Amino acid sequence: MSAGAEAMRRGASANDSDSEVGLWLFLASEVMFFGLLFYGYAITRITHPLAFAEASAHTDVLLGTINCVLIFTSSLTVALAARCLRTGARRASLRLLAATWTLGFLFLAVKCYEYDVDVANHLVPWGRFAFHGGLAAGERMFFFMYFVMTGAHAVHLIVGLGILAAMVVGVARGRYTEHNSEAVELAALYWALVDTVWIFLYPVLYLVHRP
Amino acid sequence: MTSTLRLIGVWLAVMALLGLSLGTAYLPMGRYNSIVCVTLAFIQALLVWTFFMRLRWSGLLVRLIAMVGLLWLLLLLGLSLTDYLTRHTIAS
Amino acid sequence: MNTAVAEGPATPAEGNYLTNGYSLWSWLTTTDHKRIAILYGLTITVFFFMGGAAATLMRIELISPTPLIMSAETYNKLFTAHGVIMVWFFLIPSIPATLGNFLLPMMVGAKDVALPRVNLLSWYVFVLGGCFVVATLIAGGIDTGWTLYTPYSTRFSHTTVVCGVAGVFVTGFSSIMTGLNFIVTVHRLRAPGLTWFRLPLFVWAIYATSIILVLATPVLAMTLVLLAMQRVFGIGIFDATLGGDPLLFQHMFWFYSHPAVYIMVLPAMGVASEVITCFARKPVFGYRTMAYAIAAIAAFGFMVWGHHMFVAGQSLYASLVFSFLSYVVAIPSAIKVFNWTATLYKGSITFEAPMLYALGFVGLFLVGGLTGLYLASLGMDADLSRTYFVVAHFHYIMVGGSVMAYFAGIHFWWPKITGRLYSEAWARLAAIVIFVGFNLTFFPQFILGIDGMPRRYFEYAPHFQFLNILSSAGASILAAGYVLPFVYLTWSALHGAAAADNPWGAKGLEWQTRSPPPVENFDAPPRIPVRPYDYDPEAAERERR
Amino acid sequence: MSQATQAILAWPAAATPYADRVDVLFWAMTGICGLVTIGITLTIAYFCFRYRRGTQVDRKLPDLAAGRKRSRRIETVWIAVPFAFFLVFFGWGAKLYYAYDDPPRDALQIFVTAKQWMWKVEHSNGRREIDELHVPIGRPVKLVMTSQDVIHDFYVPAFREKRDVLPGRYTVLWFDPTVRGVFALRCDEYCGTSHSQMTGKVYVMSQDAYGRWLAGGDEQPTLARMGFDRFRELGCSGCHGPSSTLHAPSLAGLYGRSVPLADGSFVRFDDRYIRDKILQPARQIPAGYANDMPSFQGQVSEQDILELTAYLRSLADTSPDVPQGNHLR
Repeated sequence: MSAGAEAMRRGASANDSDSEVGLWLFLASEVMFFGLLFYGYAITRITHPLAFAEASAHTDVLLGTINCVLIFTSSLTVALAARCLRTGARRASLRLLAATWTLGFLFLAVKCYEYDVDVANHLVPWGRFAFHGGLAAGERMFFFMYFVMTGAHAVHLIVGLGILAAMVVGVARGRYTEHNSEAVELAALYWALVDTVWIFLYPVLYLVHRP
Repeated sequence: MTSTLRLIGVWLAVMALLGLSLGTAYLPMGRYNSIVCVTLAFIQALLVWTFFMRLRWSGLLVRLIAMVGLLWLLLLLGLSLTDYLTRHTIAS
Repeated sequence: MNTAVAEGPATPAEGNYLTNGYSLWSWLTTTDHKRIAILYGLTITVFFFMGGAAATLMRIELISPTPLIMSAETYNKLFTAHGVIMVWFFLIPSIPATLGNFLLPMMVGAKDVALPRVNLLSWYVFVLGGCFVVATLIAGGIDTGWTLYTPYSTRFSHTTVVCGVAGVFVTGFSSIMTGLNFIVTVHRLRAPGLTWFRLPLFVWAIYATSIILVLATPVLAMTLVLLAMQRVFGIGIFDATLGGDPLLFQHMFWFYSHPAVYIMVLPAMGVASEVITCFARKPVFGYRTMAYAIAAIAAFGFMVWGHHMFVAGQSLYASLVFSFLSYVVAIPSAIKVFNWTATLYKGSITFEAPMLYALGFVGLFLVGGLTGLYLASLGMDADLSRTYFVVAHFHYIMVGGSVMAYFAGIHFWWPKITGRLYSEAWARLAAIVIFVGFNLTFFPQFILGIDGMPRRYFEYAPHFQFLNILSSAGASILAAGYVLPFVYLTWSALHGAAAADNPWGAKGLEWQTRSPPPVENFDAPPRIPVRPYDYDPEAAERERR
Repeated sequence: MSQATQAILAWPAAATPYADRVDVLFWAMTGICGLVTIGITLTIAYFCFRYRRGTQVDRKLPDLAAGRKRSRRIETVWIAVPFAFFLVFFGWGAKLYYAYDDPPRDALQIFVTAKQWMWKVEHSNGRREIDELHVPIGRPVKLVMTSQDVIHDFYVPAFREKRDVLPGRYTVLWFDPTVRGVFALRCDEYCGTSHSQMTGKVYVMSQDAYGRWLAGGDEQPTLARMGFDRFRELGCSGCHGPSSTLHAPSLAGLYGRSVPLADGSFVRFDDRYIRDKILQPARQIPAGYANDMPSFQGQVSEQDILELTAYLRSLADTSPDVPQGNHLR
């Protein structure tokens, strides 16, 4: 932003830069984006409660939980990374960013493995499908939503990994410093949103019916 | 580094809630299972947004923007439910 | 760029945004909001004439109740192309992305939008989306109607639905970027002293529109993803034979597409407010109420989507709720019409072309709004929905409303944008031709609808022919009316006389700078008025004498 | 000229009492909206004329505070008055819609199956017709409609009502014809290439003529009779038949009753429920029964479901002990 525009700026708290406000608006639109999927899920589940419960029991709760741990931890490390960079601890920030990237990558690896298991168990609703009983239609739709929702999440995660990699390089080369930490802060916000989506995906996909 | 410790504390809380949510999922509570799980997820998300995403330190504008997406979703779901929850009540 | 250098260093008092580089490259890499506005303007003009050509062919076909110049397949593809192009590639970007882009930063006293590079990116994304649509047309077009209802679009259409849907999906991101940019700009870049209630209503309108763009567009994007998945994989949550619900698609689609109507009409209301006050030389009547009305329309506009589904199999209770809310959203629209009328009272009115367009807008919007009351009424809607009555109604809002206002705005700010004057006589003539042609085209369609002619009919019962011919005749006048501005404005851009900085004596911040504006909009910080629209009709009369 | 008047007066005759009520609302709205349109247009024209630049008229604006106060008062009026009118329109329209949505119990039931691009109509005695619908005058008729492919819409302008015809679901349209004649039927939801040719005729005839018409035509087994055959062919009778040893409910006498469900709620044993049970049996399990019915999704056509439903409806007044099928001809 040019100095002139800087001078014209007024109003909102000085903490939030233009880009930060812009990013939050983007996050709001992301909330609507994923929200629509949750909405489709909710309406379909209301009409097929038993099928959703039955199908959800076939998801791999262990892998899902491992992924929760991975991604929840990664949003801690990314928040810490942004904090460290702000306070000038560049080296710590770099390590934390790398750790975040690794955790994200592991999440993706686990997810890929889980997809592989799902395919082996014929849980993919197109093609040969594992369920044939009276609930098959609803179960098919559950797994359809399961793949669409986790798939959309994975796409966001992959984008996030790209952004984080750019941040790692930027911090390592000294492009982002305590005086110029905004990009890293925005990346951290985006990553935390990807984490938030998983927070909601986990109970609605893995924990519908476990007793 | 109290704020670092605070972030780690928040992380511990989120993990604890994860454990809780996984644990309660195995209790036979009928339809309350889902209500509990989703409520816990909301608390986790609130923690993440408040501390990791620094909403606690943000201005009013950013907080408003953060809330508006959720509000609009409630609008979408709420008004749709007027259809889905009453569609078959009139005898056909 | 080189040309500019060859002319010697332009001093700030001489150069403007148009002389800041003449090469194509300097335009394609610009982050200047004014140049991006012009890029958008040119692009949507192309789409406008594409959509218009489709409409013209349809109107020719409908002269006869039996096939005349095309097959039913072609006709279905034409009305789909017309809808998709006009809605997503003309009306939605029309006022926000051209006039909004050009004027919003100037109206808030800023040098540019908050995120200039995102602004440029949004245009490229828009063009990319347009490419998909053009590719779809080349591949033969799609025949689903712009509403893309399942299961027709997922299982029964034999056309390239996925490609067309991809175009709309991609364009959505351009809308989101534009909206996001405007919101940040209004919040962060207002000049010191320019408080919310000193902003022009145009800024209020664009701001409200932007909120809708940011919150509704992602819903459409994801809905289209689900639609495409279902089409490609053959399963999904909209397929009734697989236990899904086709009405769920309609809920999702209209949750975006009804607010989209307000994306089209709110900016039009903003333009009308600017133009009417300027040529009545009187402050807008009830400024605050007008601003609140804009906000109310944007908010309530999200709660009425179900009125598209009264006969679609939605439950009685949902219909009751949506019908009631539809009447609620009509209140702020009614207020706006009354306030525009009251603004004229005790004014010092002149009738330059922008004013003629703006008055045309008020009249046509009034008819469009009032016929909306019929469709919001449950009992009436069970008769009239999906007939030509609906077609006429939404054309009165979108074409009579949005397009008239877009033209009003283009004419009003043309001297500012290009620094040149257009032919006033031709412009007034065009305004009158468009108004007459429009009414002749669409008023008969109300009667057709009441008589029971369904929309999207390629062939129709013979007794509908008279009104269809009338409508087609009107359409030919309307088409001529749309070609006129294209011609004289092009001529003006190339050969028009130089315009003064403020030819209308208007009060907005954008009129305080030069025409065309310098690269950073203002040579000196603009003077912030104590209240917006500080016009005085008595003083205007004295000046004249 | 004659063609012009004819075109403008092509307003279809109102053939039901409901249609007359819609017309009253229409004219009321048109009257009020017309007055508003004329009023505002004239006001704008008058202001534009009187206050055009150069006329010698009073243009003095009130000072800011007074002006604001006055404009607020005026605005309150033009918020309140339209809102009152809107409430009336809403209530009036809602009342009509309630009637449109609520068919009388004693209505004559006729089945409509829509497909690209035709209307297939089936009367309760098995008589079928295509793109035509014969109904008796003076008796409410209830159409139970479903689609085999895309969404269609059954629209009779003379009845002033329409309803979408959906795949995978029944929707209902009812009317009470009081005028004898032939009325246009049109599909009013875009359904593909020949959408505009998916039209037909509704014949409203005297009760006697209808009775003769119904009895005429080729001798065809009734829907219920065919449903009984279907009931055996598909193996339904294996579990639901009286001699079955499996723990499945007998379906005799159930139609129209309310059935207790395993989750404690109740559901009406009607067309929709029968359809759901055939296609998605695991939903809404009746109290006291296991979830062991297989789904017939993909094995039954809409026609089969119609026939099965007709059969079960014919059992409405039988007791569970009567040998099934005997009450049919």
